[in-house]
Amino acid sequence: MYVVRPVAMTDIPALEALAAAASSGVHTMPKTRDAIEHAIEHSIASFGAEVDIPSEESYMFVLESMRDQRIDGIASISATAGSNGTYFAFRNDVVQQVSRDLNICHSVHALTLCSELTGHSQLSSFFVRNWQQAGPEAKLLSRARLMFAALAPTRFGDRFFVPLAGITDENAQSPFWEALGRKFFQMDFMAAERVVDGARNRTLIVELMPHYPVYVPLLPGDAQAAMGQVHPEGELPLRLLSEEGFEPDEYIDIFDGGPILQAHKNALRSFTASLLRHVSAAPGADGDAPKLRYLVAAAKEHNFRAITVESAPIKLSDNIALQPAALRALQLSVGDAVLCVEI
Amino acid sequence: MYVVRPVAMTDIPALEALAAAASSGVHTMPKTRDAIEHAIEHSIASFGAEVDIPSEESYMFVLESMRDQRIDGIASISATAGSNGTYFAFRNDVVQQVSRDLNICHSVHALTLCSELTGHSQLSSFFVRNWQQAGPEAKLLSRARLMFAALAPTRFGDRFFVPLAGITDENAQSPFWEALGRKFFQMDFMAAERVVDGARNRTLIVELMPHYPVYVPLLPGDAQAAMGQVHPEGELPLRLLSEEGFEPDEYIDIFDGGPILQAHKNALRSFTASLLRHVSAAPGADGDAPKLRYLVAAAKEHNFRAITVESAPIKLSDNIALQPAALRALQLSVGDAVLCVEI
Amino acid sequence: MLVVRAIRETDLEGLLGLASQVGSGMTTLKPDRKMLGARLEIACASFAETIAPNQRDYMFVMEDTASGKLAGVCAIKGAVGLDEPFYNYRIGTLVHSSRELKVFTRMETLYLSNDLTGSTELCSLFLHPDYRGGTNGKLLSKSRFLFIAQFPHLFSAKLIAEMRGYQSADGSSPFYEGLGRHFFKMDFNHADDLTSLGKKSFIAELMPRQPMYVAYLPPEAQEVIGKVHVNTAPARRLLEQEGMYFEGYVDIFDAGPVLQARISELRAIRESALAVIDAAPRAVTETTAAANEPLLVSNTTLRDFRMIVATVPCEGGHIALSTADQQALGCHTGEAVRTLSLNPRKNVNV
Amino acid sequence: MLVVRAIRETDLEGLLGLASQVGSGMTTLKPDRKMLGARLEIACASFAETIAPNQRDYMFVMEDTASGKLAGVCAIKGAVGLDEPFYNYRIGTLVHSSRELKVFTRMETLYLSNDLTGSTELCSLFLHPDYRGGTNGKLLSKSRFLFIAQFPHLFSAKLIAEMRGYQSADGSSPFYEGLGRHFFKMDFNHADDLTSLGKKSFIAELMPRQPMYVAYLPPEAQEVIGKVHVNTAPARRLLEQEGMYFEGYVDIFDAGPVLQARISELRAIRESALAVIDAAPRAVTETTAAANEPLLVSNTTLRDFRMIVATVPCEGGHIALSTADQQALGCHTGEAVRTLSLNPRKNVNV
Repeated sequence: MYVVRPVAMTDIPALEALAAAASSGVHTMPKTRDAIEHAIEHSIASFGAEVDIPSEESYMFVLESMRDQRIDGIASISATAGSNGTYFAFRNDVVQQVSRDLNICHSVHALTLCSELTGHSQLSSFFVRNWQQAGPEAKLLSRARLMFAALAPTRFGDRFFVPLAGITDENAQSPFWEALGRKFFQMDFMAAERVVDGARNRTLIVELMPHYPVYVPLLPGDAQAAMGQVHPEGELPLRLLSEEGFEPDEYIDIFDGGPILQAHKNALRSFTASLLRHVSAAPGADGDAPKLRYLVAAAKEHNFRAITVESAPIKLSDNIALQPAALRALQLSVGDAVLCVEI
Repeated sequence: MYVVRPVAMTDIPALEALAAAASSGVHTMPKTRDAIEHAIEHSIASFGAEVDIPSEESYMFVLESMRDQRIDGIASISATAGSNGTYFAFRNDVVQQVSRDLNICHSVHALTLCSELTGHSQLSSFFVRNWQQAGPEAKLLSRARLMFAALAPTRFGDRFFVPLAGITDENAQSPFWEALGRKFFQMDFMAAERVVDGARNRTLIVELMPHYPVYVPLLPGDAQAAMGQVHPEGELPLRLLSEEGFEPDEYIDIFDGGPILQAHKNALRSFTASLLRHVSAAPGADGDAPKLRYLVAAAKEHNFRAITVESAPIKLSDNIALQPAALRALQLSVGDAVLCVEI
Repeated sequence: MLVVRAIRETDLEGLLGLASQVGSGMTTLKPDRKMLGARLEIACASFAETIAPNQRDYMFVMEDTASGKLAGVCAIKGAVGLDEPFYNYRIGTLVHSSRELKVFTRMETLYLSNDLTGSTELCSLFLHPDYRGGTNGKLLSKSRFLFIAQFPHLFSAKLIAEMRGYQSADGSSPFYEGLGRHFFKMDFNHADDLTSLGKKSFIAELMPRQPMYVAYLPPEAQEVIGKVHVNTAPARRLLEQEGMYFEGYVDIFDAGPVLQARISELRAIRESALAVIDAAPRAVTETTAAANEPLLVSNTTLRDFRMIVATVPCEGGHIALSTADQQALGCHTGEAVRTLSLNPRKNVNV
Repeated sequence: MLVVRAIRETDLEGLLGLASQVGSGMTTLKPDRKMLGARLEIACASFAETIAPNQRDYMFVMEDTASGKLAGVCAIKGAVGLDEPFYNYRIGTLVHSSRELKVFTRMETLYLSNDLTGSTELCSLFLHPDYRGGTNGKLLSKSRFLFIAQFPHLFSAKLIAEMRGYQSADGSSPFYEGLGRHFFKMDFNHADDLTSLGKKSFIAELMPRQPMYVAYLPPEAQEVIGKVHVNTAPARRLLEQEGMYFEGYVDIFDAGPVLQARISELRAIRESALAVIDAAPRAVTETTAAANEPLLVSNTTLRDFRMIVATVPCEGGHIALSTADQQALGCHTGEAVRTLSLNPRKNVNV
C-alpha cells in the first residue's frame, strides 16, 4: 500500500535519489541538494502557515510505500504561479477569418505572450519512479494534491494549471525554440533554460520575448508540430490530469511549446465529484459485492494523508468502511471525516 | 404549476404580447411578428434536425402556466454563436506589470476584440413577464435550456456564453459606447444597434472596430464604470446564471460593455450536478419528511419538457417520486427517465 | 517629335490601344473601355479643375507629333486612400535587450498601416515598346515632376510611387507565398486583381492585424522585402534621381517598395526655373548644341499642359527654343516656360 | 570673438560651470562631475578617432576668445540605441471604413518603436544666458551641420534631434498625465530621470506594447503630441531651416517631436562648399562688408575642429578672412575652409 503525505526534512536523501532518476522532462523538479532542502523547508513552512489569500506557498507531497517506507514519487502544488514575478505563457488564440464577399472562412491560430496564469495555482514536479510501469499509485500521487486543494480552498486560486515539458530531439534541441525563442534569445534551448533556471516568471522574459502575437501558419512545420506536444516523461501526468478534467488547448509553454493544462476548479473531478464521508469499521469479508477503487484522503489540512482503497460503492451511503491498515496509513480513527473520489 | 416546452407556431400571439412588455434590455429577443415567426420556424426545424456537429440550430423555449396556458416567459439557446459570421466580443485581458528595479507591480486591464466565442453555444432572449416578482419559474426557464443541452450534448459546443445588455442612461446613451464605439462608427449607440440589428457577427464590425487592445485605464471614468455592468432587466438572468456556474469577468460586449457570462459545460451545475433518475409513483402524503426543490426534465430530445417539484432528497435513491399532475406536465409515465437537478 | 501633354477626351481609343499592350502586373491600366472611359473623364475634369484637388487624377499621354500616335501614358493621383483604405506594410524596428543576459536583438517588424492615406501618387506609367530608348522613358516619367513643380499647390505634402515587387522566374511572389497566402488562401494574381477592382474590405477581414516580426517569414520572403521587379529597376532609378526614397513602406502582397518624398524637397521644386523664350534662337543652337545638356521644358498652363525634351542653351532666365519646339509647347517667343535639367547634377559634397 | 571648437580634456571645469546653469529639463547635461568627466573622455576619444564611429560622442564648446570662458556647448552622438534600446512613439494612420455604412474613419495611432536605432543624434545644446543674442545661438546650433558636411562618412544615414515636449504652466506634461502616468505610477520627472540614468528596462516592463489609438487619450494629451516646450521653439526653427523635419516620431513621455533628416539631404551637405583663404583680404572686407551675408566658416581638421561666423566676401572658391579669423580657425592663407551661409536662401519655387 502507498500513502501520499507532506514531505519532511528526513526525505532529503530519498529525493536526491529520485532526482537522479528523472531526466530533463520534469524541468520544474528540484534536482540539487540545496534546491531540495530549500523546497522542503518552503513546503513545511507553507503547510504550517495560516493562509487567507494564496501567495508564495508551495506544498510538496511524497509517495511512500507503506511496506518499506521507500519514497517512490514526488508532486507539488503552488498557491500562485507568479508569486515573485509574472508567469508568462503563450495563449493559443484562434482568430476567425471570414470574408463574405470572397466566401472565405477559416481560422488562424496566433500565440500571444500573456501573463494571466500569474495568479493561478500551479501543479509541478510530478515524478514517479519507474513511471513506465506505474499503477494506481501514480493516480493517487497526482490527484492527492488536488484533494488537498479541495479540502483547503482558501490556500489556492480558483484556477489551476500544469506546464508539461515539450518535445526535444536527440540533440536536446527543441524545434519550437529554434523557430521562436532562439530569434530573440540568440542562444540554445538548454542554455536558455539554464539562464532562467526553468522559471517562467523572470524580467528577462518580458525584455526578450515577442510582444506581438505569433501567427502559427508562419512557423516552420516542425515547430507547429511541436506545439502542445508533450515530452515522453510527461505522458503519464498528461493522461492522469486529462482524466481529472484538465484541458490542454488554451496555453503552451513559451520556450518549448509544451502543453499547459488548465482548468477552473469547478471542472476538476477532485472538486466536483469528491464525496465527504465518515469512516466506519470494515466488516469482515464482505464476499463478492462489487468493488470500486477510491482515493481516500484525511479531511484535514495539517496532517494530510491519502491512500487508495477498494470499497463497495459509497454514492448512496454516508460512510466508507476502511480496514485497520488503511486507518493506520491515514492516521485516522473510526468516525473521522475523509474526502473520497472514485479513481 | 409551470412547464417549459419548445415553442410552437401557436405561440406567435403570446410572444408578440411578451415582446411588447420587454424593453431594450433584452436586445437578443425577436420583437416584430416577422422576426418572431422566423424564430419559431427556425426553432421547430432545429428540434427536428438530426445533428452531428452543432451549426445554425437555435432552440426556443416558452414558460407556460399549466393553469391557464398563458405564456409567461421565453428563452433560447443557439448551437453556435457565429454560425453566419464571426461573433465578436471584447476579451478582458489582464496584463501584469512588474518592474523589479523600480519595485512596481500592478496589473492593467486591456480589452481585445476577439472572435473566440464564435464556436461556442449561446444563450439568449431570456425574458419573464413581471420579472421583478419572478419566483422559481424564472429559474426553471433559465436552466431548462441547459438541461436540454445536458441531454443532447452533440447539439451544442463544450462552452456556453450569455451576453447581457449593458447600462444606458435616461437618454439611451451608453457611456461605454461614447468612449469607444462612437469614435469608430461615428453614430449614436441606438443607431449602431439598429444597423447591426443587435447582432455581433457582422462584417462591418471587423471593418470598424479597433484592431488593437484598448487599455482600460485610458477610458473615461464612466466608461470604465460601465464595463461588465448589467442593464436592470438583466439582473435576474445574471443572478440565475451565476448560480448555475457562469462567470462574468472574461468577456464584455463590444458595443455597450455589458457582461458576457461564460463557462465550460463541466463547470455548469446542469451538467455536473444533474442526476438521471427513474420516475416512481408518488406515495400518498409522505408526512413531514424534509423536502428539496428539484428541476425535473423529461430525458428525451424530441418532446423535451421541464417542471419544478418538491421531493424528498434523491441523492441516495435511484428514483424520484412524481405526482400525477407532474407526470401530465412532463407527458411521462412511471418508469420513464428524467434528469433532475436541485435548484 | 515626342510631346507629353494633358490627356483629352479624344484620347480614349489611343489609350485603349496602349492598355492592350500592357500585359499583367499593372492593375491600374487594363484594356477595359468602361474603366478607362471613367478614368479619362476624371482626368479631363482634373485638368479643367471642375473637381476638388484631392479627387483629381491627372493623366498625361506622350504623343508622337509626326504620326499623332500615343507612345506612352503616366498619371498623378491627387490623393490616395480617401475612398477606399490604402494599405501598406511599414517596416519598423524593435529592440529586445536584456542587460542581465547581455543580449541585444534588433528585429525588423511589419506593421499593417494606412499611413500614406492622402498622399499624392505617381502611377500608371507605360511606354509603348516601339518607343523605348533614348530619353523617352525619362521624359515620360519625369514630366510629372515638372508638372508638380509648376503647380505645387494642387498636391499633398507627400508624394509616393508604388513599385512592382520582386517575382521569381516562374512569376510567383516569394513574399506573398511566405505571408499573404496563409491568410488569403488564393493565388497572388487573384488577390492582386481584387484590390485593383476596389474590393478591399477583404483586407480588413483577412489580413493579420498585429505587428509581425520579419524573422518569422521564410528567408526567401525576407530577402525580397523592398525589392523591385527586375523590369521595374530602371523606373525606380529615375524616381530616386528626382529625390524619392524608399522609407520602409512596402506593398502588402508582394513587398514592392513605395518610394516617397516631401514635395517641397523634390529636385524639380528646388532646381526647376522659369525662363523666357528667346526671340532669336537659331544661330545659338547651331553653334553650341553639343555643349548643352538636355532640358525638360514645359509650358505653364494647367489645362493644356505640354512638355518636351530640348537640348538648347538656357542661361540668365532665357531659353532658345526652335519654332518646332515652341509649337509643340503651344508657346510663343517672349512667353515663360519651366525648365529642369533632364539629368540631376552630381552633388559634390556626398 | 566666439569660436565653436572640439572639446578638450581641460574643459571639464568650464563644462561643469555651464551644466550648473542648465536647470531641469535637460537630462543629458547635469552638473555631475563623474558623469560629465566620463562623457568628456568619450568626446576626446571621438575626436581622436580611438573609438568606433558609432560609439562616438562629439562635443563642441563655444569659447569666448577674449576671456577664455565657455559660452555654450552642443554635441553629436554617432549612433543612438545600440547599448540601451532607444524608444519613441511613432504616429501612424489607420483607416476604419465600411462601405455598407458609408463610414470612413481616419484614426491616428501610436506605435511604441525603436525605429530610430542607429541614427546619429544632435543633442545637449546649451548657450549660457549671458551670450544669448545676435547670431550666437545660430552659430552654436548650426556648427554641427558644418561638421557633418565636412565628415559625412562618420555618421549614419539618418540624423535626429529630440525636442523637449510641451509643458503646462505648472510644469506638468499633459501627454504624460494622459498616458504614461497610468502605466508608470510615478511623476513625470521621476520617470524622465530614470531614463537619463540608463535604467530603461522598466520601459519594456511597464509600457503598453500594443498600438494605441490617439483618440483614446484625453483631448489635452492629444493636442500636445509633437508640440515643443515654449522655450524650445526657436531651437526647433533653426533645425528646420537646415532641412530637419518632424516625421511623426515623438518622445514616449512628453510627446515632444523628434526632428529628422537624411544626412545626404541636409542644407549643409547640399550648399556648403570649400573655399581657399585669400591672400589679401583687407581691402575687400572694408568696402563690401555690408553687402556680404554672414557665413559659417570652419577648418577641415577633425581633431581640432574650429568654426566661426564671418561676414566676408566668398566667391569663386575664395574667401577673404581677417588674420583674427584665421587665428580663430587655426588656419593660414592658402588653406581650405568650409563655408555655409548662416541663413538659408529662400526657395523661389515653393
